[in-house]
Amino acid sequence: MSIYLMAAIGLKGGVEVASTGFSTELASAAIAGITLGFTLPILAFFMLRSIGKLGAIDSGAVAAHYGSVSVVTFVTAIELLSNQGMQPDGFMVGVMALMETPAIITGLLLARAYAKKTEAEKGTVDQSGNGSNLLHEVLTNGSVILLLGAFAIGMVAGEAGFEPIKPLFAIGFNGVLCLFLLDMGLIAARRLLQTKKITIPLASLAVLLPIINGSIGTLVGTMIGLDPGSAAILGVLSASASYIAVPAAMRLALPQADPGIYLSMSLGITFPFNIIFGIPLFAAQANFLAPILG
Amino acid sequence: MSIYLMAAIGLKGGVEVASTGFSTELASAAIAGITLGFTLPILAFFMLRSIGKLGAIDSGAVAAHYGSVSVVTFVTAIELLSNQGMQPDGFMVGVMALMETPAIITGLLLARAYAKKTEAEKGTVDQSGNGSNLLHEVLTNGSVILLLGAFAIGMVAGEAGFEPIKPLFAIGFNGVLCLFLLDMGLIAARRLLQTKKITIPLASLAVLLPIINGSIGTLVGTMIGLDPGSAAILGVLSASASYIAVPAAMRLALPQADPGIYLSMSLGITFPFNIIFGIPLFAAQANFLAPILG
Amino acid sequence: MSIYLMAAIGLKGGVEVASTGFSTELASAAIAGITLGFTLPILAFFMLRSIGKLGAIDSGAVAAHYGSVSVVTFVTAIELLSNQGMQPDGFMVGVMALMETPAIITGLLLARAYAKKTEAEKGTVDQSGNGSNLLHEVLTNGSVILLLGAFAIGMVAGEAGFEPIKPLFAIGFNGVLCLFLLDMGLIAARRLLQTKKITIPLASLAVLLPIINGSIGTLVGTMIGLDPGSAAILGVLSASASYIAVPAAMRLALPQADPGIYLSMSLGITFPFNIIFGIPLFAAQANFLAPILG
Amino acid sequence: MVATVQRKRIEILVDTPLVPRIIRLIKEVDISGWSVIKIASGGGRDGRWDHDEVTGAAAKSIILMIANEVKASLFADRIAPLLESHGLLITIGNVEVVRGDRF
Amino acid sequence: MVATVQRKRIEILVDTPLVPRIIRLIKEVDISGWSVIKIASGGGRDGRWDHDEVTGAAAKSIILMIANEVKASLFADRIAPLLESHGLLITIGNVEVVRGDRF
Amino acid sequence: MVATVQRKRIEILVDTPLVPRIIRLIKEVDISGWSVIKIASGGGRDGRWDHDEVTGAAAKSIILMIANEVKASLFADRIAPLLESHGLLITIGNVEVVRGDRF
Ligand SMILES: Nc1ncnc2c1ncn2[C@@H]1O[C@H](COP(=O)(O)O)[C@@H](O)[C@H]1O
Ligand SMILES: Nc1ncnc2c1ncn2[C@@H]1O[C@H](COP(=O)(O)O)[C@@H](O)[C@H]1O
Ligand SMILES: Nc1ncnc2c1ncn2[C@@H]1O[C@H](COP(=O)(O)O)[C@@H](O)[C@H]1O
Ligand code: NA
Ligand code: NA
Ligand code: NA
Repeated sequence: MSIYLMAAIGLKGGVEVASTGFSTELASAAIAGITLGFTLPILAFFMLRSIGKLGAIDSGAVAAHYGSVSVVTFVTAIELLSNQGMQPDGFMVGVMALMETPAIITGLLLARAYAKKTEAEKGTVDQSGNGSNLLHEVLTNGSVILLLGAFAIGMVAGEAGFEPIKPLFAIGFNGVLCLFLLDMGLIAARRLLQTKKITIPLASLAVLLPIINGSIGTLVGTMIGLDPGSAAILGVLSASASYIAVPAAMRLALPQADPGIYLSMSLGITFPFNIIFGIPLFAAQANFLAPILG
Repeated sequence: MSIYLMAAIGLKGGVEVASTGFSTELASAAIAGITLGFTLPILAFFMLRSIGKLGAIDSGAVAAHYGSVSVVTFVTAIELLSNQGMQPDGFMVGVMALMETPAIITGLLLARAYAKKTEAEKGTVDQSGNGSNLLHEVLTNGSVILLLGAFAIGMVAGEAGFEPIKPLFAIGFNGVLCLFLLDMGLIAARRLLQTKKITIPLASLAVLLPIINGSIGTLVGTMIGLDPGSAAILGVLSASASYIAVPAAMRLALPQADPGIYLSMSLGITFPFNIIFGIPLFAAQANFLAPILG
Repeated sequence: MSIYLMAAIGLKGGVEVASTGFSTELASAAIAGITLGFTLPILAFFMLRSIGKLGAIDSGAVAAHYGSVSVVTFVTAIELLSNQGMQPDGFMVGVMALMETPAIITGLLLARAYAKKTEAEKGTVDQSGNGSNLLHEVLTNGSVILLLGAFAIGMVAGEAGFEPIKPLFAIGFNGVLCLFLLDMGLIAARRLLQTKKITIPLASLAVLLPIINGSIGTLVGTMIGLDPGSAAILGVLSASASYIAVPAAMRLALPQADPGIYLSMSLGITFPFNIIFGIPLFAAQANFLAPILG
Repeated sequence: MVATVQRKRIEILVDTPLVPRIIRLIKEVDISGWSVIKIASGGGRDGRWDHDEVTGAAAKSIILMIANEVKASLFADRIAPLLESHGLLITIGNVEVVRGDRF
Repeated sequence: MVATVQRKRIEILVDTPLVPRIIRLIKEVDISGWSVIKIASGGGRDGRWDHDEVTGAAAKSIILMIANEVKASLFADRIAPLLESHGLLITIGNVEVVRGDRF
Repeated sequence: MVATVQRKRIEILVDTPLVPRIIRLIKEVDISGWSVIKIASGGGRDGRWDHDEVTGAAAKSIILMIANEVKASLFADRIAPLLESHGLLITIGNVEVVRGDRF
């Protein structure tokens, strides 16, 4: 099912870019996305250390999650915004792909810089296998490749080539997404019930961070001249926290970080929060900001 | 695939209840369903002991299967009846969920009451882990929760909320059901071919029990004032035998019962019998009884 | 997903045969298919030995692959040809099923006849378990049964019975096929990158053999009076190489043959070649030959 | 060479519906962890059996545990009553665990 | 402490298409049962290998059996010819089986 | 009776994302092959854990290897540093391998 969603969203994005062509908007959105990916974890890191009382290693790992993106949140946002007449630009799929990895790098650097001596020593051990290896492992992550592949196919095929397979992707899409959200919701709920790692400050941050990051993202999106739909999507991407690519990367590069913390926060709290409250919030922000700054 | 079927049928049922509202019919159907679930295994138990020559443990296990319900049979019946203009009420989904567990309790009680001394002793050993535990394990069974969850979502969302995801569930439904039946049929055939446990009396009972139970169910349904479609469905539910929830419960609570017997009977014989002969039979009965008793 | 494709194509074929009835065309296509299945591996075998420098065992195994058929290639060809107004006859599904096994027999016989003394000795060891056993195992292969089962159901149900489940199969088909091809393409690419067994002569043969076999198939199809669409399909079947049924059979019957060679050739090179170049090539050939020979 | 300690490798073959009950036992004897592996098919006195996704009723699993000798034998004692009634299969083997002091 | 008996734990790594043939051998030497576990990926002299759902052609499985010493060595003798030709991998280890008299 | 040799059966329980790194180690010490089995669920100090297809982030696997004693202990030395940092679990047992000269 996730393959279906990824392929569909990638194709759709590619087809749209094919029909609108490249633009300066696309370039500035790409740059904004990458910049947000690199910088958002910094704020998160210090909030996690001070408010959340986490160590440097855990803070770095969690910060990396919040700097990266959630594909399912993105897809849901695209659907909801389109239904409200705020259709985002097709190239935002590409922006999402670009935002997946930078936060991992920032998170790791922060963790290593601030980790106490003893922690750092352990860290050194597995640095041996890291560096370019890690980057390679993250970039060749199946879902990123699938998404970009579908995007590329969509761009090459264009509107005409998409026609014959449109029914599958157009008709079933909402339903599959719906089933998927149900499934994710169950997983999120189970994870939340089983964990004992989430303190009240951490739970608050799991709500606060998406609000802050999302507002920054929406603001940046509006300021660089994106239409409200795309600005809201940039907000959603900033607000969303990864629960696929980044956890895997953290198991490799920061194995001392506790998965019980970062998965519970990103999947158990932030994911449902964004789906229910985050998306409408950033949509409203984007609509509010557009006439002022746009 | 089974997730899809469960979700779809739950949603549809919920949406319908939302548009028709609760009614006395719903209440009486629910009570009738639970009562049938508790009582049907009693008749089955004594027939299995006398005609089928089974021990108390095996008879209790098989009786529990025939008192409970088969979701796939239910779904198929809904489709077939709707196509014939006998659309059953949406709340029958809820009735089905209610009928899933009572038979397990009756079956266990019968098995324990009649098991010979030696058998009973063994039975005691695992009673330690049973009781409320078993009930908990049965009730938190994934498929029941999914079904009721989808039902609840459908009720809350109502007709309007269902609109955007309707295509997936409406269009693909028959096809998925068809594939599923094919798959089930293959499993049933394989099971039947591999088993050596099924004597002629047992095979006859696997046909006789659904006819008796189904006729009782249809009769009860008509007498409490259900429309012919819903009465037929109550018949189908009574006739159908579980092959998911109950076998799992029996492995826990009556491990000495032979899965080769209850699975071969319920999945290998009764399931295809109901799909091919049972559903039209109870539909005809309901149509015949309606003007007399309705 | 592959179940879906198999069932859909089988059903479609069956429905069509039901509406057109049996014909002499059907009979001659069936005979041509079986004959091609038995004979094509002979040419392939000698080319693999002389040009490919493979031993007898590996040559026999690879030849069996090229004499058999690829279901996905077949399905893709059906779709592409239908879109170009060259709708092939429904009975070609049956022809495909018939072409799946003969090549295995020829390949094995060739391997055993030409294997050097030492190789032959090893071969004897497992002949013990072979013969009718192997045939049984190959014929009861899940996918063949599913396909023929769906075909039979389609024939019995006919146009009218197919109506209610048509949407699932008609609408989603192209999309599912598309996803499937994507998936297969990834597998093919990975296999090709990982292998170290493919020499330049072998890679050339993986392109040459489908061209030769496919041209022979198209020619034969046209000569026995098939319409251009069906003749092209016979070409595609001849050109395509198995990567499901035959590899499994070879693991059993010719375990000394190297899977690294036959899977890389059939799945890594011939499969994508046929999808991209083969199908249009044989379609053009069939159109060219039809007025001359037809 | 790196330090190793000797531990017991316990393998329990069980009907999947029973897994939660075994896990309760594992926790009672305070064994540090367990891992569950699915069985795809098998056969025994009851004839051949295949896992199928549809009913799942007959699914079987292997529960794998590493524990020290004391806990292993405590666990074996505790699980013994279930053995006969539920047809479990338990094997206990010796393994060296690298840096395994936490078990 | 609960009674245990010593048995052999036999593990056979095999191409999935070969499984039915091994099972025939198991039945011939009258071993009471077996369990099949799927392998997700692996590597050997032929290079790395991944299970994929599409072709399934290269799928591999592990067949696990508990048997007494006599049957285990009988089985090993019987399967030996297949070893070289089909590239099987068979390991035999010692395990204690709790109340394992039926094997 | 058929000839057997004694070998080590090494089992490594590991987070799935780490598998490629372990495989690199296996190749470095020149062990002839390995097999990966998926774990369906489990539990440890971090509480219970279930494999879910959606995130896959917490997936765990078992890597199984047969090797001779020299290579096994070389491997254990090499993997030791990862043990603590990545929370691996490694067990080494003795098995007889039928016609196992190639390991
Ligand atoms: N004693 C054990 N025996 C078998 N598996 C274990 C054991 N302890 C931990 N595990 C596995 O290792 C995973 C992580 O354990 P832990 O590092 O203790 O949280 C668990 O989810 C189990 O799958
Ligand atoms: N000797 C054995 N070795 C391995 N697995 C076995 C053995 N005997 C039984 N099993 C497994 O246990 C299940 C039930 O066996 P049984 O209780 O004999 O019907 C079988 O389906 C196998 O998966
Ligand atoms: N030493 C080993 N330990 C565990 N599994 C192995 C070993 N050698 C080979 N295998 C498995 O057997 C398959 C075939 O190996 P090979 O015959 O060496 O190509 C591999 O893909 C592995 O899954
Ligand atoms: Na983010
Ligand atoms: Na019933
Ligand atoms: Na061919």
